[in-house]
Amino acid sequence: MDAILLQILNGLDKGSAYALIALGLTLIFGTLGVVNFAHGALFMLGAFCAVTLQRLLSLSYETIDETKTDFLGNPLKVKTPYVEGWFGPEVGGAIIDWAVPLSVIIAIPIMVGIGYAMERGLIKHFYKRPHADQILVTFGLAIVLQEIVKYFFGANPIQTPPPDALLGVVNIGAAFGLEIAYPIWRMVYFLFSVAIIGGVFSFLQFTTFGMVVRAGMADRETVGLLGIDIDKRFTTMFGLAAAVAGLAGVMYGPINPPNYHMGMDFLVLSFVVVVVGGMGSLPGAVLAGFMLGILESFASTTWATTTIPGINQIIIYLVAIIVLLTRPRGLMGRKGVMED
Amino acid sequence: MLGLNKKDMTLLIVVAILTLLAPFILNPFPVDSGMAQFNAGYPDLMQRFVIFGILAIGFNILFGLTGYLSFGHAAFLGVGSYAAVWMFKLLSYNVVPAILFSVILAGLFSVLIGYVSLRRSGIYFSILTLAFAQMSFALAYSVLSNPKFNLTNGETGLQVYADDPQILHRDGLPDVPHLFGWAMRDNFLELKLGGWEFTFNNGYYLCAAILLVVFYLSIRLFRSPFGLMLRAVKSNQQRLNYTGLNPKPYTLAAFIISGMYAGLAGGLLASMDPLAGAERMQWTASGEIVLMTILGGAGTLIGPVLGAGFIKYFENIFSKINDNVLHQWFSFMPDGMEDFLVFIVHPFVGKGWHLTLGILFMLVVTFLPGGLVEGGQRLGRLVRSRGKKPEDPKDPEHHPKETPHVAE
Amino acid sequence: MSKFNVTRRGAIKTTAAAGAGLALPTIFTSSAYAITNNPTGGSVTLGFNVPQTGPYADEGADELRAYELAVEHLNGGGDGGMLNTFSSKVLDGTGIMGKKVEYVTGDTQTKSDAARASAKSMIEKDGAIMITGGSSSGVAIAVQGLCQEAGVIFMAGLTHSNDTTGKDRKANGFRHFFNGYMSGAALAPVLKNLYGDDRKAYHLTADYTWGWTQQESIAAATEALGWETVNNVLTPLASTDFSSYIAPVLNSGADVLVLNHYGGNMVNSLTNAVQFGLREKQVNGKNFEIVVPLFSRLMARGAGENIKGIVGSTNWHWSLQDDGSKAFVKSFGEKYGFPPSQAAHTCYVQTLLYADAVTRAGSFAPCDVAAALEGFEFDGMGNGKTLYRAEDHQCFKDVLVVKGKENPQSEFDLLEVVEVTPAAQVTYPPNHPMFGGDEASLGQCNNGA
Amino acid sequence: MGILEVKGVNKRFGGLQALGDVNLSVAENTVHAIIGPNGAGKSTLLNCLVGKLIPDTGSVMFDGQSVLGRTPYEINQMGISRVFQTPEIFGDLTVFENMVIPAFAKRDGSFRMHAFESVASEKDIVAHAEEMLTEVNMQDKIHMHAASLSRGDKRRLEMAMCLLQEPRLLLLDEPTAGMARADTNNTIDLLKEIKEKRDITIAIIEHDMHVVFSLADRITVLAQGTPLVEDSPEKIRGNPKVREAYLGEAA
Repeated sequence: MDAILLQILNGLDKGSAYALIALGLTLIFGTLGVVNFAHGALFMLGAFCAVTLQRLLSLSYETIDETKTDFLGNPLKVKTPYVEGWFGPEVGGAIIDWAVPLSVIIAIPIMVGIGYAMERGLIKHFYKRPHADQILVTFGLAIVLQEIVKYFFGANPIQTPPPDALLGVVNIGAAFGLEIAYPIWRMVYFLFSVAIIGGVFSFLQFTTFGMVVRAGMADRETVGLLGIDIDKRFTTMFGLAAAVAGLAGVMYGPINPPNYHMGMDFLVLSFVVVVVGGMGSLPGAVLAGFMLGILESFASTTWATTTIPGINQIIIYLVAIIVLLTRPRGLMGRKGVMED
Repeated sequence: MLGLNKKDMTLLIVVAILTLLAPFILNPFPVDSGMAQFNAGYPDLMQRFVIFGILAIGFNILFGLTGYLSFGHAAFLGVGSYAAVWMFKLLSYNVVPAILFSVILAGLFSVLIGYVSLRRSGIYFSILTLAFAQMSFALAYSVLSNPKFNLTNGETGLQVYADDPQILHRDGLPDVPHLFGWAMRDNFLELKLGGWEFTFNNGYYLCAAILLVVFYLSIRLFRSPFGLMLRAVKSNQQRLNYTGLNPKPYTLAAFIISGMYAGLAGGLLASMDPLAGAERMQWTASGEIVLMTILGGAGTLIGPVLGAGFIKYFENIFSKINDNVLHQWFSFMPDGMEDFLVFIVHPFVGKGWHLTLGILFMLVVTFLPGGLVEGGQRLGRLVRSRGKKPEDPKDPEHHPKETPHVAE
Repeated sequence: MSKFNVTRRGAIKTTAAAGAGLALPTIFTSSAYAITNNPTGGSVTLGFNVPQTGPYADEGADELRAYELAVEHLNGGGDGGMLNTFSSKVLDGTGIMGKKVEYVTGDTQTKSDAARASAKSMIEKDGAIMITGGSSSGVAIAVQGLCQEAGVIFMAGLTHSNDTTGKDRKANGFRHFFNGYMSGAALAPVLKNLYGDDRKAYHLTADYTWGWTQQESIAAATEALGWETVNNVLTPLASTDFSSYIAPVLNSGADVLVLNHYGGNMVNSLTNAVQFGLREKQVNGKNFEIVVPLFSRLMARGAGENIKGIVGSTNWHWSLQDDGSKAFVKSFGEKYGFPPSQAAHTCYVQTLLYADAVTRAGSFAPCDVAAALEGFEFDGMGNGKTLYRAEDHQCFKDVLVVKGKENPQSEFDLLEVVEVTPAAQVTYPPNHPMFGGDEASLGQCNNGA
Repeated sequence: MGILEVKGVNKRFGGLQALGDVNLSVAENTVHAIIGPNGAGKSTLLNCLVGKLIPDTGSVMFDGQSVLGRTPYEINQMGISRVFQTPEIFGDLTVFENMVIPAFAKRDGSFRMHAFESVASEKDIVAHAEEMLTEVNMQDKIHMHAASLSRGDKRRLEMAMCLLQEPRLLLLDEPTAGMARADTNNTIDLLKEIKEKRDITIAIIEHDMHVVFSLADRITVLAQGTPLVEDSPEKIRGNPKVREAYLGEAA
């Protein structure tokens, strides 16, 4: 029982990353009709916002400690971060410690800016082009973005730890007499994702802006005829989608250390998620994200892998094939979307 | 001649001349000149140009004609390679059964995958093929390489071991892939002319001969009623349906043909170098095929071959330019200038070749949607509009055709 | 523009150039694959085949630094590094047998296909007479096979799988790096000392050849101590999140987790295991422990704090205090500003060993070089007395058991050496069942033509 | 007994009764128009005839054979061709290629793997296509890309593609929708000419009364998914029920 609940939690946690990326992909696809292969790269850029902030906060001045030596036998240069110099080790240390949550604040404007620049600078020239061209150009962009990150940060993963206060595990089953020890940060990530998903949905549901966008997703031409400048709002949607992917990335860092190719690792999976959910369906993307996360978790259990060897390797793709063959438009897809 | 019209015949002849003289054309620089870095006329790369050309020609039959974007074509390449190596292991190092079996097995796989995937179109089709290919990769990389049932030899790649049966192997035959005793990796001629060196490799000429055959077949197919129907599928499936034609068997046939081309390429790859690695089935490998085709010009006859050559050239030549080489290039400059130029160029070559490739893709897709072929056409038009008499196009890349795929 | 691409074809070039191009063409027909392994010009070209793109690019970059340093030292530049401490004294800083050492580089992309293509290009186009490098076993075995066919020497870089010098051993291939069996043999006694002989181990294993051989080795070595292997779960290579593999460990009754992962997999699985609080747990009345059999300092950096106190094994570490290691760390550190990794070390040593073998053999012919390396005993290269065993071309030397340092002094100071396991303890017979048994054979050495 | 017999066809979409008990008989060699206000179910009926939709109940017989459950291409092979409201042609292909495709479909059926002979070598097909293009006065546009044709020419091309197959029944879905007066008249003339030259049955769905009354031999008026009345044009013109339901609003 405990084990099953634990795997469900793991699934939800994995699923929340899938769902956030897929949500952004679907927003872009639903509003702009663009297949964005650079979306994984946005997730990666988000994670590297946190890395960058952490590096900036840790910028240090060097003092020479004559009593110690470095690996070459020279006097050791001791590094002290400027923030610790300015605010004292207590406050300064705390600021560095909270680098990841702090990055959320700087990541939002940065990611919206990147999204805006991408849409205005590149994507908008591709609205009328075939999907294959969109895939190719965004794929090229993804390569360029990840190579730039690699140039500056290297290929190895970079540790972005959570704040000390959020380290460790909490027994969330204690109230029910169950033993379900779960890492605090993973709980934070899940709740954060739910909040973001909720935020996006209520934004689309309750604001005029959201209504126009939803109408535009349903029928772009009609909304255009009403004299609403739908394109401008769609650009903003691109910024929003980029921010969602970026935030998913920022907060993901402490779960698994970011590296330059983490975007590509998630890209294929998120496309599968979007398609299983149904192209252009926001609830579908979220549902499929969580569903595939949970399925993947259960396929990883010893029970599953001994029953069907290698099932953990192929489960996602197997599910995608079955769903697409039995439900042609995915779980919640609309008719006529992306079928030509 | 050969059932081709004059224009196509010219194209075929040009391609034939280019492939047969490739050892000369690809080695334009003397070996000890600074530019020798850019020579591509060594057997391995020449073989790769041709083999990936075949792969791209096949992919183009599916994608260029019908518009169905398969993201799993590398799976057939992998299946073909495994099939060929298994033939080496079981029968002998003769490449004929290996290549035949790789084409047949890839054909069977494509019947299966195509039948299922073609029940959907658009991006759903792409994702289905991607899913199949990723499954094949995962199976080949780990599941099917377990010690109890080792079909693929996993990470290391399938290769021939001394204790393999090789029931048709006889003494006197080379212990490497061969065509009735003619070893693939041997060079039948090495020519040294002044500062130049040219290598004529057995394997390359086998691949080149096969390329010419399949290129010829693809021209015939492009000009045939079948090819026309495939283009009609891409253009308007609704109209095709209401014209009394069933798009399904046409697309399935195109899928199978292109799968068999990929299998052939896989078989040839294994025949040139008898090792089949699972990585050639990964989705990024499929992506590379797509990139080749679109970069060269999807739907055109020669485009995919150019695209394949372009990418392989990048992968093999650009990735080998290291800082040491850069310093030597710029060594004639004053020191500060030299360091500055090396600093500027450094991120784009050697380990940065992915970056350059990514930038190039974006530029080509943005400004030349028809790929390199369109670039050639524009160049041709530019030359003509300047009032010069248009030259008879020698190079198919600069072939000034109005539309790339008009069957006349 | 200077001449940088001089290869062993040099002689022909110079004569032909003298004939000013008008000379009659020289035509060679040959059934040979590789060009004669006898560089006749003033220089000799080595091929450095390392991952420059993909997840192991940083490791590849470090290998390349080591190679550049080795070439510099061989050509008499710099401070000479390990040339001064190496027990064999035939290398005198004039290149190899008086020929200047040049090199070409290639990108393996950590794919066996790409690695072979790049090695072939270095052999066919640039006339490299020795190929070295790599950061994974699949690539090493694939390239080793190629070099065997092409008739050039392959000096493996970082490859830890038993198979490289086990069932896939080749007469033209040589490995300095240690292997899975040695990790197990070195770790087991230390684990017994630290954690006792009554332990239940749970293995998470990367689902491909290297993972399996390492798991097999570690399980065998620890079971011999009395440990019990509770479970072995295979994880897909493409996994990025290991939470669903870690969670069942908690309820399995195991008190040790062995992570048979490398690279990104290792960083993530270790991070996840620590996240789930495994290290704070008490099971069967004992502290729960995590073991990472193959450590790499470069990767350990990615795991950050999580590495502290975790035990593993490594081929070499910069903090070693023997003369060879100190000389190498000094020249590497002064040139690049940070200490070398174990991958850099093994690559540097391999290059020197090759140059030394050529010089002692007095020939570039691979079979002569191989003969000079076989059974060669040397010292002063950082791992104490080392033997290049003739039967399987594996180096036998001391293995380091290391532990993540609790109070690192600098960003490089991540591991501390717990024990130096003597070579004798990690030696195994060449026909050991994990190494292909009696059937494994080097085959015939191939001289090319 | 007409060539097309529709009996008791019902079609519901959720709560909406799109077609309610439709009976229709199209006599051979006539022009039969189906008219009705927007939402009367004209398009739904048409889609049921060509296999795009399957009625919930009822039967659709063409020349004594049921078309229900058959795919559009099978129905086409039976001898029914359809012209769409917005011309559906192969935009990426040339006019000539557009014409050749139906010719192959007519000769070779729904699939044939003729991958090695060239299109140009199929002399009879080429001749057939060129002949038809001449009949519709498009021989000078033979090498143009279909997508670059004017709307009127696209319509003519589509019509020619259908006629080339010598269908026994030609279905026209608002062939003059969105056309200028002059173009409409041209289309009427073209259709008249077509009708004169061959034995063909035409069923036409149309909004434009001018077109209907110029061409039709018989007219069926649909309202709210049910046929209101079926009669000759003269009678329809004077029918008060029709005036009330349809013409009254239109006038």
